[in-house]
Amino acid sequence: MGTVSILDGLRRKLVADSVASGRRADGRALDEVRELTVEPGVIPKAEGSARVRLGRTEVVTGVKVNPDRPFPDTGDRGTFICTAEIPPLAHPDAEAGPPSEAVIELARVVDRGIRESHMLDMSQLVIKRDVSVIGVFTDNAVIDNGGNLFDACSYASVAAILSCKMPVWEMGEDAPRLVEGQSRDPPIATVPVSVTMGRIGEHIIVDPSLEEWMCLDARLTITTNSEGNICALQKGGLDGFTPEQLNSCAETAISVGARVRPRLEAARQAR
Amino acid sequence: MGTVSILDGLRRKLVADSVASGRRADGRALDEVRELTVEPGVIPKAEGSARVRLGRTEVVTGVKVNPDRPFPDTGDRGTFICTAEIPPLAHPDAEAGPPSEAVIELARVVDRGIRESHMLDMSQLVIKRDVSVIGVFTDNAVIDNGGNLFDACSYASVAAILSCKMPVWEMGEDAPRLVEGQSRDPPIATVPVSVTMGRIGEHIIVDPSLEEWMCLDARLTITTNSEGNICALQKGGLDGFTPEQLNSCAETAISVGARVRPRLEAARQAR
Amino acid sequence: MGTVSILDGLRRKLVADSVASGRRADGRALDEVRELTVEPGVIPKAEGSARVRLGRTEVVTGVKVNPDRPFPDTGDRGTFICTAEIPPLAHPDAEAGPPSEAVIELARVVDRGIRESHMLDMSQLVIKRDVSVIGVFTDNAVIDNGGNLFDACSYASVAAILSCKMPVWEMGEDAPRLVEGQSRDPPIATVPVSVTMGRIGEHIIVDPSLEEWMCLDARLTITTNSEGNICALQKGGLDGFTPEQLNSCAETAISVGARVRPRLEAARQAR
Amino acid sequence: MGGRDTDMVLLDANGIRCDGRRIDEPRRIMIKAGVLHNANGSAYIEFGDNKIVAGVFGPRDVHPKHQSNAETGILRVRYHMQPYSVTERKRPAPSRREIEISKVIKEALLPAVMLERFPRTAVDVFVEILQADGGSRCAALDAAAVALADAGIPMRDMVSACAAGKVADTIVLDINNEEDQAGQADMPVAIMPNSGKVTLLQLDGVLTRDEYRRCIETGIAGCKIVYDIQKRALAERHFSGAGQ
Amino acid sequence: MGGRDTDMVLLDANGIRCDGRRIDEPRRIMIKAGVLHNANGSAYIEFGDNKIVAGVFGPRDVHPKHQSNAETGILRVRYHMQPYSVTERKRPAPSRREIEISKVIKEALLPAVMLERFPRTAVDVFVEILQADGGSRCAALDAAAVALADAGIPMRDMVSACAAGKVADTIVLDINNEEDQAGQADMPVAIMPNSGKVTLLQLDGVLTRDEYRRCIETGIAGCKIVYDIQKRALAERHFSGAGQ
Amino acid sequence: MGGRDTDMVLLDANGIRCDGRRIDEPRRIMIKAGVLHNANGSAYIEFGDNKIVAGVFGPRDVHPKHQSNAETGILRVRYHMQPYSVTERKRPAPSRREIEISKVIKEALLPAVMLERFPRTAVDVFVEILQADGGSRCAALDAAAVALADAGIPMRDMVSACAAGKVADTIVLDINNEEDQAGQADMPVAIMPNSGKVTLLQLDGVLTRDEYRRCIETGIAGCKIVYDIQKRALAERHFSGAGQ
Repeated sequence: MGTVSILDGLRRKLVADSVASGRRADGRALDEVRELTVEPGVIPKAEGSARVRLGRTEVVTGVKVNPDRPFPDTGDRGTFICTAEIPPLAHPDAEAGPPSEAVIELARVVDRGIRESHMLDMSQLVIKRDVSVIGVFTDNAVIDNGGNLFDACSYASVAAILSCKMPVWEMGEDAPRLVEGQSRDPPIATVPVSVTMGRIGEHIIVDPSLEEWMCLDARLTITTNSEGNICALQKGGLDGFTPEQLNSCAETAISVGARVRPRLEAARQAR
Repeated sequence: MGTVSILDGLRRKLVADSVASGRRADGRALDEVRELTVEPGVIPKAEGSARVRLGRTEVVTGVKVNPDRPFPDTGDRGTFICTAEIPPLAHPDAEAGPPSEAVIELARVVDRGIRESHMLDMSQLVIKRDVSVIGVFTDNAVIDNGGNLFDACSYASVAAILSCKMPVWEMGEDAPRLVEGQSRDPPIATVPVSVTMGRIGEHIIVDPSLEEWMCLDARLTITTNSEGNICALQKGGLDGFTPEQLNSCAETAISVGARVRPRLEAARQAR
Repeated sequence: MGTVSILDGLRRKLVADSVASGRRADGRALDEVRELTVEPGVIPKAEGSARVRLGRTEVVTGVKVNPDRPFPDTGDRGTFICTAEIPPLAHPDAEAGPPSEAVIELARVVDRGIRESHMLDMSQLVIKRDVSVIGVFTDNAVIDNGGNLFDACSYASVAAILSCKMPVWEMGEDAPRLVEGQSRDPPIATVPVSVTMGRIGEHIIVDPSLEEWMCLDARLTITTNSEGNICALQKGGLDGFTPEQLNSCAETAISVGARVRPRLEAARQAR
Repeated sequence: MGGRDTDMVLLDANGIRCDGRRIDEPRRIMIKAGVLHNANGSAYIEFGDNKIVAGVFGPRDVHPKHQSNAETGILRVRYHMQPYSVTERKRPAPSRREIEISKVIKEALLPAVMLERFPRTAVDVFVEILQADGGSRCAALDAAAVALADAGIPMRDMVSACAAGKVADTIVLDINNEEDQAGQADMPVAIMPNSGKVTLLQLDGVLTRDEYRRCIETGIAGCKIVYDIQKRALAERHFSGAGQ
Repeated sequence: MGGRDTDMVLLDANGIRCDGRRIDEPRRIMIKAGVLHNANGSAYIEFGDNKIVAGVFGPRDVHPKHQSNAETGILRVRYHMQPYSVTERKRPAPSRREIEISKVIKEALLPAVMLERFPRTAVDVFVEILQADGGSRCAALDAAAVALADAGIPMRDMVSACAAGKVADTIVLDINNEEDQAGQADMPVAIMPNSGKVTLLQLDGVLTRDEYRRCIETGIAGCKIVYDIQKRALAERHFSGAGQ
Repeated sequence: MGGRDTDMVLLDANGIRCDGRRIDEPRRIMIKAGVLHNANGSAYIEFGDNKIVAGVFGPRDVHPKHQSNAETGILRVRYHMQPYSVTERKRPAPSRREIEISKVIKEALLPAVMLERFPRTAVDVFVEILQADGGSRCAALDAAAVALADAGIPMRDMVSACAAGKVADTIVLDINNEEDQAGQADMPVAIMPNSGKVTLLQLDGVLTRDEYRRCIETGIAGCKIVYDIQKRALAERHFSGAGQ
């Protein structure tokens, strides 16, 4: 315990010093995202999929599209569910079993960024109103945890949805029937981009690495849509932000988001 | 452990002495119920509700009324489910998580007292025979555990049911349809009252406090209906009762029940 | 820990020595099955049942037969589910709670032996194609664990299925309706027999006792059908088998299986 | 709120019940002690159509440790139904009903078991219902008590259980499944036969003050019949040449 | 992907909302401290139609031990809804939504609680939602902070929460259930009122860069209103003769 | 009792299978070692349409402690399918099938791993199925064995797996998903290639005595093909200049 704490304190000091110098341990500027690669279509058995590498973080995400029952009060819209998992091969501290509160938060923040941006026009995912709609399941698996899973999972989810080849169903007598040989593009209305920032002392860094993540005073995830508007927020961590910091984070999220968005949009080409 | 045991023994002796003297630690006679307050209608979003304080015990109970599927062999009756929870704010020893065997017993004893008394005429809770019936869910939350949860939850459940404003449904094409702007009284046939007694040595006390509860040799819950008949029993605890004690407990339950019943019946006025 | 290990080592040596001598601790030859008794029909409330004693191992198995929904892609066949449980009275090391991986393997191996042999002609268990079929649930309870649960549960399952008196249903308006007073024989196509063998050093023993089970280097369960063909395999344990050993095990399973099969087939007479 | 209004004749003019019994007559009861090899003690009971096996382990170490008590041993009871034991297949996971019954059986046995002799240990009683009929909790308790004695656990008394009930406005002993479905009240009773104390008492159904008293008396009389059968089973196991 | 397109008049020509409030006016808020006997500290809040009780235990030993921290105390928070608290009966097991809200409430309280004074211990905050309305996480957080103070846990600041939102293209304070269903954005905000730091911030819905700034300002103004009510509740409990 | 009666031509007159392979030809196999940063060892395999990643941790401390063994290390294996890995989305919780496969993979690896060198510790093997096709347990085992070697865990032999089966009355190597659905038997086989011992053997389907023998021989021949690819993957990772 003592030893861990000393190492811990040492790491905090080193990370804080390098952040204060304006150049991070891995050489990045404070508002610089790690190397990002997006490979759509890696799971052909899924309707959509993507492998995303963000620095040392790796996520493989699949999208399954199936007929589903609508919720009672929204029979004119499809359904959307987004999950996340950190299987134990992703990190020595990851554990099998029911998801921790951190994993539940991860899944819900990624879900909210996509849902609240209205990325998918759910009104176009209806087979028969009030009876049968199209359900979109987006499952994120973190294969390697190198920090900032919020953005990595969000990018993988968005790219996987963009890459979707959607089957076509028509209503049969009792149940929806697949129309063989047809497919359509997903009804994309906007492309949300999540940008997670951390505060270390008075400095804000973008896309924290795993080492930095362990030293954050507080973090903030801001998701922006294609219009540059803000569509989801999640503050976390041990401490808070001043209102001025929150305003400056919004600026950063909008500009970084605009740089990342084309990288995700390229996933359309995998359809 | 040793310390706890010494305190434990000391408490047992003090409780037993005061019971033997005919006057309990809180000044009550052996067959005296603690101060009881019943506030019906505290949860307007529920069809029925009540907050009950019985000494230092506090329970908040809500009743939800919804269309339900009948059980296969009782398509001519509504359904009734009664649950209980001791959330961790109720006592330092209460724990979140799946219900303990004690909580399961609590819920089942409260359920049985209401069910076996035939308090609700379930044959009047049918929307369409064999297809759709009315389900009555009674959920008890113990907010503060001051002992004798059996009676406190039973009183709160009975008062919440009595306070119910029941919506009216009619059978639509496929599913029951709410008739807007209408409501009805619940079909009350009798008002069951639970009376829990504890044995300490040769003495029987009514409505044990938390401190007394921890010193009981055995306990017995007797539920009586408006006619003064006995409709449910539950013996518990480490030891037994003689047949004579059982007979005398029945006398006590009938007379105490008759004193408590009007306090619960007043909940009808909250409809 | 130390003591256990010394005893453990001692037991291994004794078991290995007696196996090497060709005569086991309980006097059996290497390829000899323990005393086997099969009592079909012990649970009259179940459609089929059997108590099997195999040495000191005792299993009670019941078969329930009920209308079921078919799987989406196999609407022309009935369903079959086989479970196993080792309740805590079976052995001091057995624990209540969710099944361990060993119990899950046990259930799946017994299931596979019956399913893959095509013992039941599932195409004859259809009430209305794609709508309603007959489901056969086979539940094994190990009452006393004396080793080699694979074979004991398999024998009890097979005997219980053979003993079945199957109710008859016809399709009603919405749901299948029981035809009172009628019953039929189960559609038996073959009688699978499981034979479990263990390797201790270079020797192969049949039907290991509990003591032997704890000393096995590896085990192999081979299920054969009435034609003497092989229809299921499961290798387990800490070590492997040479291809020659696998061939010799197949010979043994076929000949031992042929000896056991009539014992199970007698269960037909309990219908 | 139950389903109790059929036309079956539950009690005829001669006081004979639907299964041919008199009002004070229990169903057929058969108990055998010492039926399992691994348990320290065990018993098998057939009580009407109930078929139940009970096994006892202990006194033994407690896991997890924090459940143990430095002053006394603890008793743990599991009442569990096999999926095939009832008409509609039961899911294997323990139901709330099974958990409650486990608790009342435990509290019915507790006064009889001299746990104070075995501090820090546990005595475990496991009951498996192979076939269930009316009165399964009483039958399970009867088997459990015999299994405890068979295991040599020191006991200050036996525990014997039998239900009474109300059928066609009459108090009767040991109601069966049909009577339970169609009847008016079911009251399981357990006693320690030597001390006379009642250690289990429950009731479903409505009784007058007087019927309550007579129901308890009837149940106690049934418990005494069971007690003799329990003693015989233990004697056959431990003191007869024909023991297994 | 939500359901936000009804015809209700959410804001009339005079700037009055569907429940009669002005755009910068919160719902009725009532807080009472010290409402439970067993908890070390407690509070009850009514915030609009929200009815919520919070109880605090600790600092106390941590079980299981491996969760404890030799350098500091830990804070554990459970936000839990009663089945009857919402229109459709909620299943009792904690939902993923409740688990996430428990976590954000914990992280909103953490900077205010001086846990470093109690190494190896836990402070437990338990919140029960008896009736839920829009803004229940803010109301729960307000009650939790008062309960912590009521328990005498040393705090370096209060924590006060209130949502802002966007309704009919206007930034308003404290949106209610109808506004949340039909409105355009909901932003829960919590601050430490003395330091001014924002310790909880979430958003559902779409805001421009400028609306985002104004929404945060509006939420902070609401938090300050709440803060006064929190202080009054603590004063009534601890410094008034009429204390319970 | 499975669904095995379609009209697809599984084997044509020239001995060519539905996917163009000869009867003794495995699907395309690609293995890459050392693909993860956090695991001590790892491997990625594509085996036909299977896409699987395996990671190894350890030897490391065992939690909970009582699982550890003072005489030897223990091996723990988790085989887990991603929800999107199969045609119908799979629920994330481990199924009984996944638990059984985890166990047979563990027992197939055990004889090869020198756990006796690391008493009281655990070696953990985690396998994620990203896309599943026929033969996923063999492919998973092949990746797991490479990941163990990549982690530097001492091994007395490699473990190599490949299925054989019966299709159109013919014994063939490495049956694919279509052949499995429509075929007659599927027999996964794993060997330790140097000792020749078979450490995994299962069978679904019916074989004569002679087909059984030939099926094992065919499977073993496939394992040897796999073994060469495993060795190449490890060499590329550890002994080539182009290593990652």
